[in-house]
Order: sequence, then C-alpha cells, then structure tokens
Amino acid sequence: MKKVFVEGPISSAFIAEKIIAHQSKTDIGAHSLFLGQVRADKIEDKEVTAIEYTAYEEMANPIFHEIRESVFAKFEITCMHIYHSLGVVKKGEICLFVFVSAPRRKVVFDALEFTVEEIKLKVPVFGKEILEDHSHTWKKNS
Amino acid sequence: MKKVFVEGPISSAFIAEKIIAHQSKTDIGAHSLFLGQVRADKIEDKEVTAIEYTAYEEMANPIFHEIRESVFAKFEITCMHIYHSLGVVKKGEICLFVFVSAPRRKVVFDALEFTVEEIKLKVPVFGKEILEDHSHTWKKNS
Amino acid sequence: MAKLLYFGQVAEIANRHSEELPIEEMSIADFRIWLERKIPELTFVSYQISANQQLHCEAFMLTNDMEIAILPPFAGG
Amino acid sequence: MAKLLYFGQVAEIANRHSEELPIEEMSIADFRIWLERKIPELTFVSYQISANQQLHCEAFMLTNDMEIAILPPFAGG
Repeated sequence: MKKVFVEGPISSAFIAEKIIAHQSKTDIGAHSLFLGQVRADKIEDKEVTAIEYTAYEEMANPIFHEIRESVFAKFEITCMHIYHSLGVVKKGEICLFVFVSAPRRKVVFDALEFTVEEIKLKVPVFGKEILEDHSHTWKKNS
Repeated sequence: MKKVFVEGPISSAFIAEKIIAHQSKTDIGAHSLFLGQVRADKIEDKEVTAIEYTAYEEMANPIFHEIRESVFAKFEITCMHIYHSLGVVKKGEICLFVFVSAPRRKVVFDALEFTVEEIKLKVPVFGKEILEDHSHTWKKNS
Repeated sequence: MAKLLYFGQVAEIANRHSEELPIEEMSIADFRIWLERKIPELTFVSYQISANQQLHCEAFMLTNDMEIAILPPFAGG
Repeated sequence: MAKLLYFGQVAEIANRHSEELPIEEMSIADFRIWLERKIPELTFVSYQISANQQLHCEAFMLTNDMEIAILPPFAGG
C-alpha cells in the first residue's frame, strides 16, 4: 500500500520532486494537481493560525487505497499520488497534495475533483484548528 | 498585461517558486494546477522527441488577457496564472502551466478545465513536432 | 476484550484516546446508548462508529473481540 | 501597404514569415481566393485569417492598412 501520510506540511520542494519524477514517463501528456492550503479563517474574530491533523491511520490507509483503485477504474489515467499531512500545518502551508497524470488532458480534471471529494468524504482525518489566542475549534468538512 | 510566454520548458523549480509565492495569501484554501507535458507520441513509427512552439504573440497576449478576465467573471477565484513555452520543449518537459487559487475548493476544478480548454481553442500558438529522424509534422489541438 | 479508540473532538470530550474493556454483544445503535450513558457529553456531538476499521449500519452487531472507534466528523484536506 | 504574417505550417508552405504589399479592399473569403492563387499549396491546408490581431467572419472587409495573419490550426499546450 502506498504511503499517504507525511509528518508536517507538504513543501514546494517535495511537490517539485514529484513533478520531476514524472518527466521520464513520456506517455504522459497532462498532469492535474490539487493543493489544499491552511486558510487563516476568522472564527468568532479569532484567526486560525494552524491546523493540527490526526488520523485513524489503520482505517485511513485502506480507504486511500480503495479511492485510488476506484479512480483507476473510472478514469483512463497513468498514475496518481495522494499525500496528506499529519501534525501541525500552519496557515499558508500545504496539507493535501493530489497528483493525477494521464496521456490526454480530458480526464485529469474530473479525476482530480473526484479524488479530492472522496478524500474529504471518506477518510478518517481530524483537524484541530488552533486560534491566535491558543484556544481551538474542530474543523468539519462541508 | 501579465507575461505568459516563457522561453523553453517550464521547470519544476519555477512551479515550486510560484507555489511558495502563494503561501502568504492566507485567504486561499485550494489551488489547482494543470501541467501540459510533451508526449513522445509515435507518428508513423517515428517518435516525437520535442515540440518547437511559435506564437503570434501580438494576438496571443490579448487573448490570454481575455481568458483571464472571463475566468475571474465566471468563478470565485483569488488569482490565476498562465505560463506557456516558446521554442523547443523536449519530450517529458512541461510546456503549459495553469495555476488557479481560491478560498474554497469547489470552483478550482472547473476554473482550471475552462482555462485550459480556452487556451487550446483560442490562442494562436503553433507546434512543430520534431521526430527522431529530424523530420517533422505539425501539431493540431483536438 | 474490545478495544475502544477515540479521535479528535471525541477524544477531547472523553478525555482518553483508547481503552480496553469487555462489552456485551450489541448493535451499533445500542452501543451509542451505552456509550452516552458512560460519557454523557457525547450526547451533544455527532460521531460515527467503526468496527474493525470499517463503517457499518446501525444494526451491525459489535462483539467483544472488535476494535471499535468513535469518530467525529472528518476534516481531511 | 498591408502587412501579411505567416505562421507555423503556413509559413513553411509559403516559405516566408511576413511581407508587405498593397492589397485591394476585399472580404476575407475573397482574400482566400487571392491568396491561394498566389500560393497554390495553401489550397490543401486549413487556415484562419486574422485582421489586426482579431478573427472575423468571412464577410469582413480587409483593407490596405491592416496586419493580416494566416494562421494554421492552433496547437497550444
């Protein structure tokens, strides 16, 4: 099973590395990438400064695997990768990176959206929103 | 008017730089990126080794600007960037980079697809496909 | 012995991340009643229950050998 | 004088990238006939014609002060 969870934020250097790794796959003509970035939302006038992610990893990993399988079944893609942060990710930093590649562009947009929506809906990941006064709330996906 | 055309391939370092530049915009929660990569297609048994791009720049630049304006009018996005190569881009290298950012994820998938389709349809860019025996054909978008 | 796991806001409310204890065979629906008697503050939050890393319908029977997790709303991405 | 610009496959076929020459006022449709008489090989390829950096319908009138471009199929991305 492919490793999805990474400790802390996803760096732009990591993303660049993954792009480079696909340049030898010359049957690929199109990549689509999704990056989830921690937003400095205001919650009752207090700014979110970070999200601390936890996950039920033993349940989450098989679900990521099922999502991958279903994306390959539905769309003619060459490869896909999912990376999700655990631990603290500060505002402006990246917590989710989905990378879809295919010979032709038409499928990569829908495959990307489907994957992101499935992750949001099905994967047991939890997010503690740390506010500027060190209080916190709990993030819920909508 | 924003500069779209860049000489030669778009490097992963350039892409990483653009991602970093958006991390201070903490009202952004989602980015979608499209990367067009030169595919080593077989044309009558000869492999494409590179595409040499030319453009009618005086016409292309205002069209890129119009596409930007229409994407901002249609979708609630925070910012968008388009970069397209001119000159020789080898197989496996990146020739088109579209970068869309928004507070929330829902719009970024459709905004990305719309932008890429508009570019393919409307912008006067021409591609000479260089084959392994140094002969060439002319690329047409479908 | 069943293994109970608590996550996110549920772990915060229950003030624990896991515990092992014997449970009687019961449906997920009945387990909710049992759990909310044990930790009344859970009455006020929504949560899902997984058994052996999978979600099931409310009629699914939980047994004493299972890993049972109490999961607050998902917040991935 | 009109300025004619040729791009991509059209430049290759016409063996030139640009030229300046006087043209009579005529529609784009008539310009195609004029052009294909001048460069017969263009009869076998598809191309669009822009005037002053914009595409127009076939009835649009071209005049002697315009920048006219002959554009083969687009291949961006």
